[in-house]
Amino acid sequence: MTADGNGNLVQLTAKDFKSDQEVRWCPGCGDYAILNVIQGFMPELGLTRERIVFVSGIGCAARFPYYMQTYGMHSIHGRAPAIATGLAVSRPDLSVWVVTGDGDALSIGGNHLIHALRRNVNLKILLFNNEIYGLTKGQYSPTSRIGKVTKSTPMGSLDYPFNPLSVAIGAEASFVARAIDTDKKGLTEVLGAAARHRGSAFVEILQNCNIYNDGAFDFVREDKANRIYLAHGERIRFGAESEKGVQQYPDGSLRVVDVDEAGENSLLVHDTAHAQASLAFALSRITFETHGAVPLGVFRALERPVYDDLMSEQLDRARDERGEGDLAALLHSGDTWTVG
Amino acid sequence: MTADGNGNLVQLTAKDFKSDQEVRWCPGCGDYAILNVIQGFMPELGLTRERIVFVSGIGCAARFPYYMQTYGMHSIHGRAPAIATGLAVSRPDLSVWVVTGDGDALSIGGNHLIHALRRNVNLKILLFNNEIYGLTKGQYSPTSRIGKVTKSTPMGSLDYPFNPLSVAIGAEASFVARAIDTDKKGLTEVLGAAARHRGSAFVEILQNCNIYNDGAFDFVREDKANRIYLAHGERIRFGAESEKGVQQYPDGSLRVVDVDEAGENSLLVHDTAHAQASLAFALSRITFETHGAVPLGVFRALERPVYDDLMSEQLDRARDERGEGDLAALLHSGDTWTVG
Amino acid sequence: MSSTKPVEQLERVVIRFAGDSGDGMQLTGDRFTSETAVFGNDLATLPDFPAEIRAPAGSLPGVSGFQLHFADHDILTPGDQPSVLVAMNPAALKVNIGDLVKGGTVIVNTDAFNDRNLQKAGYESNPLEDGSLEGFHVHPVALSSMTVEALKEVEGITSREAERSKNFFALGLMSWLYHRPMEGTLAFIESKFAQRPEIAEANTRAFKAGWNYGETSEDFAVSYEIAPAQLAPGTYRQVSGNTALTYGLVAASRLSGLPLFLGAYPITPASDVLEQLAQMKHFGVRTFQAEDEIAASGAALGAAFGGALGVTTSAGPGVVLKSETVGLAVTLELPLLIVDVQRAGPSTGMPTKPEQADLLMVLFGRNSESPVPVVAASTPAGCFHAAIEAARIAIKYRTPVFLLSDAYLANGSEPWLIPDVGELADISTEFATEPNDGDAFLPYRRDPETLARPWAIPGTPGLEHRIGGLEKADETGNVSYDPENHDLMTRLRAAKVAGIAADIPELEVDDPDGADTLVLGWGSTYGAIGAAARRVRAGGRTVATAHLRYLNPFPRNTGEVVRSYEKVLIPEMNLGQLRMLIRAQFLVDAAGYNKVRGRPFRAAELEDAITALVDS
Amino acid sequence: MSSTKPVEQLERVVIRFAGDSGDGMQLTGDRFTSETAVFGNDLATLPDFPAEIRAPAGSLPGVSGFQLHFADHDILTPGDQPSVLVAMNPAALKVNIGDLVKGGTVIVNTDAFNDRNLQKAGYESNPLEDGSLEGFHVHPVALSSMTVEALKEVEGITSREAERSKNFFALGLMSWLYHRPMEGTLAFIESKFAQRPEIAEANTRAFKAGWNYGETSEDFAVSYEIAPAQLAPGTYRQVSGNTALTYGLVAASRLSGLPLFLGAYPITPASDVLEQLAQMKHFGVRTFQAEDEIAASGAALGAAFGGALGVTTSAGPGVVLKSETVGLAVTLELPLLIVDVQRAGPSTGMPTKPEQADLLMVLFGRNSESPVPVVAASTPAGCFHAAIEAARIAIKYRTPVFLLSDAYLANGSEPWLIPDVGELADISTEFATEPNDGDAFLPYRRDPETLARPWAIPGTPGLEHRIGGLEKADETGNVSYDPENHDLMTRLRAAKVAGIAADIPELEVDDPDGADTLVLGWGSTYGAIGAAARRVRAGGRTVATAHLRYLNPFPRNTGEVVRSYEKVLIPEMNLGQLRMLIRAQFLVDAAGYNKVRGRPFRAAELEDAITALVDS
Ligand SMILES: Cc1ncc(C[n+]2csc(CCOP(=O)(O)OP(=O)(O)O)c2C)c(N)n1
Ligand SMILES: Cc1ncc(C[n+]2csc(CCOP(=O)(O)OP(=O)(O)O)c2C)c(N)n1
Ligand code: SF4
Ligand code: SF4
Ligand SMILES: [Mg+2]
Ligand SMILES: [Mg+2]
Repeated sequence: MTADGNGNLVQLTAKDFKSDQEVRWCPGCGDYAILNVIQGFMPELGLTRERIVFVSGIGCAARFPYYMQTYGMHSIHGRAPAIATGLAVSRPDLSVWVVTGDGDALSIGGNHLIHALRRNVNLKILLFNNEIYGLTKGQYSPTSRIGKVTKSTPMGSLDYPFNPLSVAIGAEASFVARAIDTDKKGLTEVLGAAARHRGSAFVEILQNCNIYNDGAFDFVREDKANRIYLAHGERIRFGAESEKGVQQYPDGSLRVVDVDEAGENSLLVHDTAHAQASLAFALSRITFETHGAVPLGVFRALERPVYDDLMSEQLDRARDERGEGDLAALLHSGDTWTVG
Repeated sequence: MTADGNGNLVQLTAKDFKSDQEVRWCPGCGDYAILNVIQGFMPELGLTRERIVFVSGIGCAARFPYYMQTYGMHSIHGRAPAIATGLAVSRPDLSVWVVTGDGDALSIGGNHLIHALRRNVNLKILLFNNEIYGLTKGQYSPTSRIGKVTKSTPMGSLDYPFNPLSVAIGAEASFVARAIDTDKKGLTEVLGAAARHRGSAFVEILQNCNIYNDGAFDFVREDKANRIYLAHGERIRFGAESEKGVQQYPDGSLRVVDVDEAGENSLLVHDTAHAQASLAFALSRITFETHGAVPLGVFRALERPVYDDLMSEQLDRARDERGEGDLAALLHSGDTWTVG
Repeated sequence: MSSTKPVEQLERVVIRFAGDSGDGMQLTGDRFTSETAVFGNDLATLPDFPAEIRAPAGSLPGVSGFQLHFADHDILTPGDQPSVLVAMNPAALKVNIGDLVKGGTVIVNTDAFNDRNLQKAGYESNPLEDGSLEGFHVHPVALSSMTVEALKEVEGITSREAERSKNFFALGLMSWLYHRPMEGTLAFIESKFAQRPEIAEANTRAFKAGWNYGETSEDFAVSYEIAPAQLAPGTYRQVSGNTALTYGLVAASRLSGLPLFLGAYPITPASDVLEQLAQMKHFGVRTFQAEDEIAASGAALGAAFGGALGVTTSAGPGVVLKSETVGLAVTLELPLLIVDVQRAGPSTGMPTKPEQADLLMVLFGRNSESPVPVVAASTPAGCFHAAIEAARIAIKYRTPVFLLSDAYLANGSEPWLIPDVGELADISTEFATEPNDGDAFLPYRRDPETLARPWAIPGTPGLEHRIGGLEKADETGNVSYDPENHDLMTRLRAAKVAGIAADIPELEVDDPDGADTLVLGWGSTYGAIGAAARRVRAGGRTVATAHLRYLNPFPRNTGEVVRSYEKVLIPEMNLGQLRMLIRAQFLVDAAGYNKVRGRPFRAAELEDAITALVDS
Repeated sequence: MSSTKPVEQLERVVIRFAGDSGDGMQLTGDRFTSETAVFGNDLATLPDFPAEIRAPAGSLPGVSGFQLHFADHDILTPGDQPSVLVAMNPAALKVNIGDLVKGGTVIVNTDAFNDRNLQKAGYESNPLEDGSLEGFHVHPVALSSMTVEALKEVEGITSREAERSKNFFALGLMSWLYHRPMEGTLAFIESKFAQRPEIAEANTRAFKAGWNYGETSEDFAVSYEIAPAQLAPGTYRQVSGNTALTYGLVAASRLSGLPLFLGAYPITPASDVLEQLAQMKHFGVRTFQAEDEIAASGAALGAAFGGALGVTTSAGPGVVLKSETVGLAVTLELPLLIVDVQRAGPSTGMPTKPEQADLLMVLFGRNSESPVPVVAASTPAGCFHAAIEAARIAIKYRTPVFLLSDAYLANGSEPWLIPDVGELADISTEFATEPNDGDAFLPYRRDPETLARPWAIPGTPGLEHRIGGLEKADETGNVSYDPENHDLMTRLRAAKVAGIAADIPELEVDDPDGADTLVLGWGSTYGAIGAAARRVRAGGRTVATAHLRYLNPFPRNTGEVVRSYEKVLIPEMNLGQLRMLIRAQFLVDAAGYNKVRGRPFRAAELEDAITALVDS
C-alpha cells in the first residue's frame, strides 16, 4: 500500500508503472523480462510513482526509463551514475534507480560506477549484462569473453573481461548481487534486497541479447542445476539435488565439492555482512568457466554510512554551529569600511 | 650492461637517467626519494635510454618524465594509461612506464587504469599515492581517509576511500605491488619484479606530501615494525622480531596473530601466482586501520597473455592466412565492372 | 533470362525499398544497387534506417528504407522523390507514400496488409481498398505467400524461414522489371549463405520466382530499360562513404609507410570504419576498441608519439569527448587524424541521420587558441581521397587534422572509378634521427617552410626528449611561462595551420555562363547543389557553384572567389556555420539556405532557393 | 603610531611584492591591500604565481609576486609597471626588475643575496654591488637578520620559524612608508594564528619591528601619503573575483529560492570557488567534489533535474570535458550554470595565467546546433552580479548558461561597495505542479514569451515524465525522428536563446566627445581599456568605449552601435574571437589588438594601439 499525494492509501500494480510508450526492443530480448519483473516489483517499494526516478545512459538497456510511468532521464553514454548521484544527493526523498548496460556501465562509464559505489550514494544500479554492445549492433563489450568473435573482433576478442561483481567489490561496493533476466523470483528477491539496502546497491542482471549474443548465459539461464543461490547465514549448496557445495581452500580460494563426500559441515557459510569483503570477492570468482556454476542472489550487503545522509548531516551541523546562513553577513565578512 | 645503438656494451648509471631539467618539487617531498630510486634502478632494465618511455598525466607526481633522460610525455590529467596503451601496443619494442598520482589514476583516470589492467597491456604503472591532490594545493583525493579535513572538505571528507590495490585486483590486474617512497630496497625490488613481469604491472608507492598531507603514512613509513613484507612461497610474518603473522579465518578474511601463540604452521603462505585472485584481494584488505600493519611487496604476479603480444599475433596470423595486404586488390574487392 | 514483354526506355528511375527492420531491405537495396552498378548505370543511394533498435515488427518506427537513383547519364544525388516504392507492409507504405511522386508506382506485399499490421501502422481502413492510393499505380503482390509457395520443396527450412526469403522474391521481381543482370546476386547468395546451403537454396529460388512472376503476371505489362551511363573508362566498383574512408586510411598508411593504429569506440554511424579496419590486420592495421572516446583518441596519440599513423573515428557525441586530447596533440604537434562522421544532434539527437553541424565544434571546441586543419569529404567515393589528404596534412605538418564525413556519405554509395594504386602520391615523412643543434636535439626547432617540428620517435638514440601539455619554450620545448614566448608559440601554431593554404589546391568554381550568384557548399551537399545548379541552368538562369573541401585553412583564393560575386548562397544542413566563417573572414554578405531535418537536401528545394536568390 | 618624518603626498603608487613561493608574498600583498582598502584608497591587485608546484627555494620559476595599485582617485587596473618593488631574494629581483619604472624604488632583502641564491637566480655578480641597479632607488634592508633579531625573545619558535616572519617585517616597513593603518593586520594576525600564539606573537613583533625600522632608519627619509579616494558612499570591502563569484552563487541560490548544488573537480584557477562554497553549508549549499569534470557537470545536471540550482565550476581544460553534458542540458532544457575561469592554453598551457580564449569553445564546443547563453564578468567585484545574472537566465529560460571569468579576475581584487541584500532582484521561478494539457502533462509545451518549457521536478504527483538526449517531439517530448520536427526543435532552441536579447540591457557606450573610433571589449580587459581610453582622451583625442557583458546573445543594439563608428577596435587576450563574431554578425571591419601572453593588457599598450587607430 502506498500513500498518494493526499495521504490516501492506494494499491499500485504493475500496470501503474507502464508508460504509454511503445516498447522498442527486439522481439525476444531479455530486456522485456526484466521490464516486466521490475514493473511488477515497483509496488513493493511502497512509494508513489512521483517519488521514483529511473536514470539511464545510452544503450538498449538504457531505453528502460521511457517505459516506466515514473520520472526518468535517458541521459548520455556512461554518465548515469554521476547524474543520478547529483539527483540522489540533493533529493534524499527520492528513490533513484540507474539502469545501465555492460558497455554503458563498465566501458565508458566505469569510473562513475566505481566512484558512486565507493561513496555509497543511495542509488540502485541495475546492470543489464548481455556481454555485447546491443544498440550499436554487436561489438564486443568489457564483459565479452576472450576470443569472442564480434563485429569489431573478427579474429576474436583479446581483452580479458571484467567480472562486474569483482569490479564492484574492489571498488568498495556495500551491496552486490546478481540475478537472471528470466528468473522472476530470484530477480524480484534481489530487487527487494537492493531497495531495502540504504546506500549504493549494485545488481548484475544476466540478460540475453538474442540478436547479437544469443545464448551467452544458457549454462545458467537454461540449466538451473548450475545456479548457486546464495542465502545469508546458510551453507552454500546447489545442484539439481543440492548435491554440490562450495568449500574454501586454505589459500582463500573456493572450490566446488560433492556434499556427500566432503560433508555438509565443511561447506562455506555465506555471510553478506562480513566486515571484510574478501568472502564476497572470492564468491565473485566462481564462474561457469572456473567452477562450472554461477552464484546468484546477494553476495554482499554491508551497512555503511550513506553519502547523501552524511552530506545532509554536515549541512545540519553547519547550521547548528553557525546558524542559518545570512547573506548580508556573508557579504560583510572580513574587513569592511564605510565611506560617508 | 646495456647494448647501445651500435651494439657496444655500456654500463649506464643513475646519472645517465637524470635530465637537464631542474627538479621542481617542494623541498622534502617524497617524490625526490622515488626519483632517486627509479634513476638508480633504470640501469637494471638493461635497456638503452631511447628504448624507455615515461608517460604521465597531470599532478606533482606527473612531472616525473621531465626529470628522466628518456623519452617522455607529460600528457593530460588521468589519461596516461590510455596514451601509454597506444604507444605500448604499437611499439612492443619499448619499455613503457606510467607515473601517476592518486587523483590522476583513481579519480579522473580511474577508468583508463582499470581497463589497462584488465587488458594486461605491457605497461608499468607507478601510482604515487599521497592521499591528496598536491598540485592543485590540497584538496582531498579518492584515497583520502573519511573525515579528512582538506581545502575542499572543511568539515571532513565524506567519501569512502578506494583501496588502490583492491581496485586493481578487482579489475583483473595481473601484477600488483606496494612500496614506500623512502624504502629504497623495498621499492627497488618491487620495480624489478614489475619490470620482469610481462603485462600490466601496478605498483602503489606510498608517498609523503609534506606540504598538504604530511605524515599520512608515518605508521609504516616511520615504523618498520608495521611493515609486512610479502615473499612468494613464504609464511607471512612481520614485526620488530617477526613475532607477528597473518592467519586466515574460515570465512576468507585475514587476521593478525602472535606467532608464538598461534604456531608458525598456522600462518598463511603467500602465493603471488594463484589462479584465483582471492588471496591477493584478502591481503589488500590488511590495512593499518583494520589490522595495525601494512603489507608491502608483490601481492600478485600472475602470468597471463599480454595484450600487445596477442595483437601482434593476430596481425601475424592474418598475414599468414591472407598474405600481406595488397592495396590494389583491396580496392578491387567485391563486384567490379569495367567501362571500355 | 530475358524478358518477352514489351520494353520501355527510361532515362532515370528512383526506387525506394521499404519494410520492417527485419525484412532485409538494406540487403535488398544493396543487391539491387550492385546489379545496377555492374550493369553500368550511374547511381547514388540513400539508406535510411530510423532508430538503432529493432522496433516491434510492423510498427512505424521500425520501418527501414533504401533509396536508389540510377540513370543513363551521370547523376549527383539519390533522387528527391522515389518514382517507385516497394512497400513490404502497411507501416512501410504509411511512412513512405508521402514521398512518392504523383502517379508513381507502388508495389505492395498484400499478405502483410492484415488487420493487426494495419492497426500497428495506424491505418483505420485498408489503404489498398479504401481508394486512398488513387493517383498511384499500385501493384498488389502476395509476396509472402508466393515466396512460401515457391519454397515448399526446399528441405530443412521452416515456413517462417521460407517467408523471410520474400525480400529476394521482391528483388527478383524488381530485377526483372528493370532488366538487371542476375548473375551477381546469384553468386552473392551462394557465397553469403555458404554455411547454410538450404537458405542459399531458398533465397535463390525466391529470387528466381520473383523474376518469373514479373515475366508471367499480367499485372506487369511492360518492363523498363535504362541504358548504361557514359562513364570515363576504367574499372569501377560501388562504394559507400565508410568503405571508401576505410580504404583511404589503409592507403594513407601504405603511402606514408606508417603503420595504421586506430583507436575507436563504437558509435553510429562511424562504427563500421572500426569494424572494417579490424578486417585489415594483414595490412598491419592495429584496431583498438577503447573503453571510451577519450581513451580511443589518447591511444591513437600515444601511437603517433611512437611513429604510427594514429587515427581515431567517431561521430559528434564521441568527438566532443576527444577535444581535450586533440588540444594536447595541438600543443605536442604530433600527427593525429580525427574522423567525425557527423549525425543529427545536439546531444544524442538522431543517431542514424545526417547533419553537417559539427563544423564549428571541430574548429573551436577546445580551450584556448587551438588551431586544427579540417578536411571534408563531399561524396561517398570522395571519402577515399579525403582520408589520404587529411593524413598527408597531419603527417607533413605534425598536427591533428579533422576529417568530416556524415551519415549520408557514410551509408550512401555510388560507382567509383578505382584509382590506380601506383599513381597515388607518396605522403611519407622523415623521422628525426640526428641532433639538430650541434650535439643537442631541439624538439621544437621548426622546418622554416612548413613550420613543422621534428618527429623523433622513441627508440631513436640520442634524441631522448620530453614533451607535454604545458606551454613550451620555442625550439627547446622546455616548460616555459614566459609571456612573450607564449604569444610567439600561440602565433606559430596558428601560422603553421594557416600556412597549409599554400599547400592545397585553389577553390574551383564552376561558372559556365558568368553568373552573378555563387552557391558555395561543403560536405555532402555537393551532389544536391550540383543537381540544383543543373536545374537552374536548364531553366535558363546562370549560377556559379564552388565546393570547399578544406574548411581550415580555406583555399587561398576563397576570398577572391566569394568577393567576386554579387550574391553568395551557402546551403548547409545546419543553421549557418560555414556562412558565419565566410562572413567573418571575408566580410561578404553571404545568405544561407539552412535546413536541419536529418536528411540530405533535395535538388528541388535548392533549385527553388537558388532561383529565388538569382531572381532577387 | 604616526610618523615623525617628512611626508610627501602622492596621487597613486604601484607596488609589487616579490619573493619565493614560500615567502608568503600573497599573504603580504593581501594584508597590504586590506590596509589600503580600509584606508579608503581605490585599488586594484594582480597576484602572479608562476607554476603550481613550489619550485626549489631561490629559483627563478619559484618566484611569486603580488602587485597592488592604489590611488586617491578611482583607478581601473593594477597598474602597468610597479614604481616600487619589494624583492625578497635575488630571483625575485631578477624576474621583476625589468618591469619597474625607470627611477623606481627597490627594497631588497640583502640577507638573501648570498652566493648560492645569486647563482640560483643566474646572477654572475651581485646586482646590489655591480652597479646594475643604477638608475633605481635601492633600499638594502637586512630583512631576515633584523627579523630574527627582533624575535629573539619570543619563546617556542625556532630561528627558522623566526626567519619566516620576515614578510611581516617587510609589511610593517611598507605600512609605515605609506601610512597604512596597522589595526587590521594586528587583528588578522591574532585570529589567523589563534591556534599558535607563539607564531602570532612572532608575526606581530616582526610587523612592528618593520614599522619601527622605517621610522628610525636613516635610509628612509620620507614617507608618503595617498589621500583616500572619493568613492560613492556606502560600506565597502575588498573582494577578489573568485570570492565575488562564490558570493554571487550563494546569493543566486537565495534569490531564486533554489538550493545550490555545486559539482566540481579541482583545477587552477577555479578551485577556490569549490573551496569557498564548501564553507557555505549553513546556506544549504551542497558541494560535491566529483571524480572528474564530466561527473561534476553530470551531478549538477542531475541536481537541476531535481530542482536545485545546479552549478559546475572549472577552467578551460576541465570545461572542455563538460561539453557532452552541456549538450544534454541544451536538449533537456534544464537550468545549469557552467563557470569557466579561463586560463592560458591550449591544453594544460599556463595554469595560473589569464587568457580570454575560451569564448568560441563555450559557444561552439558541442556537437551539432547547441546554443547556450554566455555571460562574462569584467571586474573582480563584477563577478558577483555576473553570477546572479547567469543564474537568472539559466533558471528563467531553462537552459545551460556559461559564465566566463579568468585567472586575472579570479585572483585580482578591488574595493566593492557591498550591495544591499534587500535590493537584489528576485530570480525565482515556478515549478510545474499541474497538467498543462487537460489531464496530460506536456513537458515540452513552452511558455510563449520565453519559449521556456515547464520544470516539473520529481516528487510532483501526476507530472511523471521522461526526458532524454534523443530528439524530442515538440510539446510531448517523446522521442521523434520526424525531419520537420527536428528542424522545428533546432530552431526553437535557437530562438529561445536568441530571445534573451529582449531581456538584457542594451550595450552602453561611453563616448563623451562623439568619437569616430569605438573600442569594444569583453571580460577582464575592461579596466585596461578604460584606463587606456582615459589616457587617449587626456592626450586630446576622442575615443568611444563599450564593453560586452553578454556574449550570447549580444545586446539588441550591438549591431547599431558597432555600425555607427567608422573604426572599431576589439582588444582581446586571444587571437580575435569576439572580433570574428562581430564581423560575422554585423559585417563590420573590426580590427583587433591581440596579445596572448598570459597576462592582462597594460593601459599603455592599449593607449598606443588606440592612438594608432584613431590617427590612421
Ligand atoms: C559518447 C558516446 N559514445 C558512443 C555511443 C554509442 N553507443 C551507444 S550505446 C553503446 C553501447 C551499448 O552497449 P551496452 O551498454 O552494453 O548496452 P546494450 O545496448 O547492450 O543494452 C554505444 C557504444 C554513444 N551513444 N555515445
Ligand atoms: C582535466 C583537468 N582537470 C583538473 C586538473 C587540475 N589538476 C591537476 S593535477 C590534479 C590532481 C593531482 O592530484 P594527484 O594525481 O594525486 O597528484 P599529486 O599532485 O598529488 O602528485 C588536478 C585536479 C587538470 N590539470 N586537468
Ligand atoms: S539488440 Fe540485443 S539487447 Fe538490444 S534490444 Fe535487440 S536483443 Fe535486446
Ligand atoms: S605539493 Fe606535496 S606532492 Fe606536490 S611537490 Fe609539494 S610536497 Fe610533493
Ligand atoms: Mg550490453
Ligand atoms: Mg596525490
